[in-house]
Amino acid sequence: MRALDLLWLVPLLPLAGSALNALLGPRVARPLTTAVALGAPGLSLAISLMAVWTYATTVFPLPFEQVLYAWTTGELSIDVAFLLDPLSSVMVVVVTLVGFLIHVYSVGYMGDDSGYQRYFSYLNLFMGAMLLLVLGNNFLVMFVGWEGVGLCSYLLIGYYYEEEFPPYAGRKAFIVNRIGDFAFLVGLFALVARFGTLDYGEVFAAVASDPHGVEEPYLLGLSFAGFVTLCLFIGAIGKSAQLPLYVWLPDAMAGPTPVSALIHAATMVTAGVYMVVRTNVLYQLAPGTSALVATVGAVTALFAATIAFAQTDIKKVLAYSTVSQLGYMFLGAGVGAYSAAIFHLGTHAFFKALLFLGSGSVIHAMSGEQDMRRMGGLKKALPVTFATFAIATVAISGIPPLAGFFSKDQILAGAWGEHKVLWAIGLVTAGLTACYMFRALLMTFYGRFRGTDEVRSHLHESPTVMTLPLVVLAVGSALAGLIGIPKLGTLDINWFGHFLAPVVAPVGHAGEHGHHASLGLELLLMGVSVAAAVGGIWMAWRTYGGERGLAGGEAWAIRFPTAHRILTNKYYVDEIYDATVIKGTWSAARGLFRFDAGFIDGFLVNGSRHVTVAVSLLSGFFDKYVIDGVVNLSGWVMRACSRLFRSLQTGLVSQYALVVAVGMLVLTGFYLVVRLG
Amino acid sequence: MFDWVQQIPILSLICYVPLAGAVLVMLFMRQGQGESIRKFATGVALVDFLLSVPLWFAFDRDGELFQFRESARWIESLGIGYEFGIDGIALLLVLLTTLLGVLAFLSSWSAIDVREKEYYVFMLLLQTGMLGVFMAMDFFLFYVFWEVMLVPMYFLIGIWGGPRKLYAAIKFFLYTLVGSVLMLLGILALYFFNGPGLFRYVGVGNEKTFFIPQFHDIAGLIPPDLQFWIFLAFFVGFAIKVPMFPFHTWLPDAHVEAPTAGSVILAGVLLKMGTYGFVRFSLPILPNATWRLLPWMVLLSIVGIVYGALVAMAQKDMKKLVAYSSVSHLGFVMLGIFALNGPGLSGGILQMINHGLSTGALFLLVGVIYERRHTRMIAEYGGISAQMPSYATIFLIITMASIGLPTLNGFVGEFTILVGAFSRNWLWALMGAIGIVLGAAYMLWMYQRVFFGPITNPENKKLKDLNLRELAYLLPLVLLCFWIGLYPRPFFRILETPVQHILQQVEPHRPRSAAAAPAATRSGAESLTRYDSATRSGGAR
Amino acid sequence: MTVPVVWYLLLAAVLFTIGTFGALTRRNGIAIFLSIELMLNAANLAIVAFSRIALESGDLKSMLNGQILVLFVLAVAAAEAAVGLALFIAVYRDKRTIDINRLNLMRW
Amino acid sequence: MSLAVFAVFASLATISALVVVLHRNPVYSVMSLVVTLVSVAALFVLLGAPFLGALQILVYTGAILVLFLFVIMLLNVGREDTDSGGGGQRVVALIAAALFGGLIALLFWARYQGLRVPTLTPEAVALRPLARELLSTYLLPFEIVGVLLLAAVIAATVLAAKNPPSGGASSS
Repeated sequence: MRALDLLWLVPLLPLAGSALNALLGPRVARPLTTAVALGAPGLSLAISLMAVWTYATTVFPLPFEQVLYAWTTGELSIDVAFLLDPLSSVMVVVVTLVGFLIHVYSVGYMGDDSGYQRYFSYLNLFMGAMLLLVLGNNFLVMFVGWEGVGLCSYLLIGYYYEEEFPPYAGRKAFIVNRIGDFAFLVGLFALVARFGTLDYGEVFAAVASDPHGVEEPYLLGLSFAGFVTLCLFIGAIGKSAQLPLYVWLPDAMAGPTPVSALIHAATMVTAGVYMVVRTNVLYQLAPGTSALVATVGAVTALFAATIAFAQTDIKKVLAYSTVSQLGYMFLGAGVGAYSAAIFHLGTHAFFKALLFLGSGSVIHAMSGEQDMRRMGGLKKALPVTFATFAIATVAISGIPPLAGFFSKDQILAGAWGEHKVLWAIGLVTAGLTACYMFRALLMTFYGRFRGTDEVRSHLHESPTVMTLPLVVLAVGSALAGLIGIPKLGTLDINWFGHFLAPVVAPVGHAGEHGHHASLGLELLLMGVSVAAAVGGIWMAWRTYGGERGLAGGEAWAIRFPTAHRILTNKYYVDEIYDATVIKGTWSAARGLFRFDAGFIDGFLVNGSRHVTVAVSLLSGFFDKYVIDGVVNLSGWVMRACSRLFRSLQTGLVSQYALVVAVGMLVLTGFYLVVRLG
Repeated sequence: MFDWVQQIPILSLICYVPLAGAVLVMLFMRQGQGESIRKFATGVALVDFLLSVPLWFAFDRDGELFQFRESARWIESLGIGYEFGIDGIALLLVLLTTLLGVLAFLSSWSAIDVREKEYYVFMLLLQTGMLGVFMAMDFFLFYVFWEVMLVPMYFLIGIWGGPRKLYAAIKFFLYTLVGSVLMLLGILALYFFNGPGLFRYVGVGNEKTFFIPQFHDIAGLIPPDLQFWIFLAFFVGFAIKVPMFPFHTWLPDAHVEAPTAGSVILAGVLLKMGTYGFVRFSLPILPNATWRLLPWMVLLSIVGIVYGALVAMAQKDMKKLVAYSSVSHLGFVMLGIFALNGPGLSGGILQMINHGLSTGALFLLVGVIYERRHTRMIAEYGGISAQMPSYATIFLIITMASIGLPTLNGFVGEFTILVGAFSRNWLWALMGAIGIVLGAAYMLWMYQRVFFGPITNPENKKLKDLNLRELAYLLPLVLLCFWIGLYPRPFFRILETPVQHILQQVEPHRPRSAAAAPAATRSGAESLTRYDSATRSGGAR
Repeated sequence: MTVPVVWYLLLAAVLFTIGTFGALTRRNGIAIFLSIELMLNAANLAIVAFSRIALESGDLKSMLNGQILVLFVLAVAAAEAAVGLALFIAVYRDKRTIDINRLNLMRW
Repeated sequence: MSLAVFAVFASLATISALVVVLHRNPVYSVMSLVVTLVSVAALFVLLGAPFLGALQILVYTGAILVLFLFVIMLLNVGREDTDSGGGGQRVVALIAAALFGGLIALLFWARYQGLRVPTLTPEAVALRPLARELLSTYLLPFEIVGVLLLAAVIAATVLAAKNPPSGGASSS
């Protein structure tokens, strides 16, 4: 039996593990829970590695499809099926590997929590959903995973449900995501309406066979490709926390830290990037949307990077950094550097997960404290954490030869080819990233300890079960970049790019875009970006390095008070949403309810009563009958009828009887007239 | 294995077992024997459900439209016959009715403590009435069951309801009565048109009959303006039952005041009679008027979706919130039905079942804490997740089913409905999909306020988690939600023949101008029609 | 000198009219019942008269049919009286009145 | 001779019927209804249905009206205070009833005026054919009426019992 044939087990095992843990409940012993919780993703990691190995070592690999069963029947025929191609191979390895490590880490991190089993049940569920997302062979399975990870995100952000804020943050995440999903769905409808299928292979084949067909005007002045990609991209904006739907991600840090690492840094939030790259056939034919993707990505990258400067919560810094890096990936996808975007996705998964887990280790040691202003000098107390965190920081800053450098550089190279402004924004962001990341590193690990003595006495390095994943991830952060060294002149060892090439092959006339910079320019761009990073690090050192502590930062705040206030308040975006969208929806809801109770029910239905009362007051004489008799809709009819009829509904049996008698009379009279007359 | 089902009058059996049970309870049980009455009545419902299960297996998916036919002479002078038979649509609804019946009975064990005997008698009568509506193939018989069902429901609300029960009961009764009287007029108009004719319309001249397939056959002969008026008469009757905006205001009152089981049946089955009426009568018999009034129907559906969701958001009472969410969900059903294509219709019909399952479950769930705390105000709760973990889990699953999370049933319905709607007119799908976002907002907001956060009310510290009986009536619904969500194919399969039948009735009367989606540009419209033709031929697959 | 049959019929009509009037105007439930009995009796009278006519135009059997019908009406009237009066007793126990104008729970 | 008998009983029936519906005191109403029913019974005899006449007296006056009397005494309901529905109701009722009666009378008159029937032969009045018919052709309805009476007895007992064994439907 080939490992590929076990592909369906990859998403299914974590789902089963989740169900098993949920059913076993908190009654069973912890080790059993742990065994299930680690066993399921562990097995699925093993299977996926074997499957991907089998796949990647095949000489001419064709995408491997595995149909589980038919989901629907008849006109809308959709299968539940999985697909292993280069793109999903990359994703599945990243997800299972990082996911498994974070599961291991969680065993230590969540060891004392009373909801241990619930936590792992959710986390396994997330793994399953995420794997469905990346392994599905059609848009529907992707959407199932897409919503599934949203649900897990909701559950895990709100994990500490006994507090006020986490459930709120969870709901916010879910609903903001739903806005994106709404557009995603509309995109799917458009695809079904045109092609009658959601299967990637069939859809892309249909598009590729008739590239001009999808470029003709379709709806809202957009071409078909433009419309669909726009819809899908709005979905990606929601899931991947881009402007303007990024607001949920910083709040999502209310969840446990490993969750932030897994879901809100390494995997789920990158689903949007995956989706854009997956549908690159359509994006290539929709230059407008692609430009939008690049612009949104670039602006988000810069925007979030600036906010990260003013954050003092270590997790918030990382959260905004994630938003910013996701913007980077979209920038790459938007300029057509699809494999670079996926490459950055992979490397980012390593170093950002590492950063989050490191911060979790710090928070663990600091007895739950997350404010960097109360940290400092933790280097000695937490040597392993410090070392790994530092590697990740260097990696994200884009210092060669660590992972971040290669992936970021490929994106920047792509941006250079597309538009110089995008490249400039990317470059500035790269500098800012290095700066604020080193700010965090310095504030946390260097200088003097600024917390209470109480906390100081408890400082300790985390247990092995937590540091081990840190080390593995650090190795990954350091070396992962080497599989995708960009093509330099004739030296072409970009194994990653070649692997992905079949998926991101140019379609139709879009193929002409291929721009390959000369070796000199390539080296120059690399140099500039490294320089920007070094500059950023130098700025951070100047401000926070050595024994300066917080003073450096405060000095900046005093020099630019307005900028500081705006950044601290994150450009007031949350406030603006509150005042417009949320307030608006709310007043609509309340208003409509009032309309419902007041107008439809009150005025139209019960109002008939009031109308009749008013009329009866006018006519005076019929007061008694009207008030007694006519309350609701019947009153309406009655008012139109004669005086006799109005008094029908008095509840007086004898009057009813009278009506019967009169009716009898009329019938008899009618009969007489007919028979005798 | 299930051949024996074809040999016996299974439908009559299913329909009248509850009636027989009611008579037995009435004759042989005394008021004081609450325990044995409720066990017996639940047993009757269970037997009924078990009897109906073989239908699912014995039904021939590729066979006749109507199966398990039973035919007997009744009032021959008026052309009224005793005609029973079910197609795929009715089959699903019959199964839903018998299943929800058992669960509703189970849930009543502890909820009802006064006048138990009458309660169970009425509940059993209600079962018979509802089953009859879905099985009847004779218009007159249909109308009889339609009215029969009203009476027990009226009493269930009026006697075992909440504080404003009388108001709610009378409102419910009058509303539905107005609707059914108009519906009767519509039926009679069809009856006379099939016979000698009425007013200035010269009839077809057939023998007098109330046999429903007969009317399907003459659909093309009915003059358009007559169709228009009959459609309006039917519309009022069915729209009140659905309920469509703006005929919905009886629903929140009835739901809030009704006892739990009453709400379950009301939401789960009674509302479906309206939508069932549309797919069984309005569409196939009056195709011309259907096309003519299509934009208005869709407009009302979409308004219902958005309006119901927004109003639900403003509710403080859990039951009222669920009631308004029903308005929104039924709007989806109507949108799907009036998309008038394969995915829309089958999605709409499936969504009827889905709504029955998930909203039924929601009412059962609200009933569970109502029994413990005697309040349904959201503000009274908060943080009860810690006290009632299994309850919170099941509630979460049902909430997710209701807001259309994939792998659960609600998604399947909404997705196919919107696919259908998009093929007809992309703007419809866009507007309808707004309901999905709003649905998540109000349901999750309620969930958060009830289950999350610190426990503020000390009363909630004493709450007990679900007991075995409660699990027993909730778990089947959860499992079904998953089944439909994960593997809806059998359901779509069984709906294929009836949906094709409706489309065959409707399609030939489609006006040329409505063929293209109005707002789509040329190529878009072309592609949509292209898919439409694929749709029609796709039925043969 | 035999009585013309139509006179019986006319008398039946008169009695029925009186009964109807009573049923419509009385408030006492029992009095209404009495009026209804009166109406039933008027109807009986008419039926017997018709059966007499039937004898002349048909056979003995037609006449007997009419009489048997009256017999059944008598039985039904008895049953009705029993149940109706029992209802009034039950209602009276609850409301302390059988004035039908005060029994207006069904009033809208 | 029969004309005279008819005249006497017809007027008696009419007058007592008027008393039945007009008298405020229900006891008087019942008593005059007795008179009406006896008069009608006499008319039955005159019409050649002596068995029905006898039955009328036995069942109606003997059983049903006594039941009425019992109930009236039991409930001790007195005179009515006012007329129901005011004068308007009364007038409309009178007009309706009179019109109705008049219409029926008109119908009868138009159809059967002048129809005279000869004196009855003994075999037409005989009881045996009636009994045979009742217990052969009408056996099933006859039995059903019996069951109906039984049901009425049970229903009456249940309804009127102080603490109904099968629930308080009647005593909410």
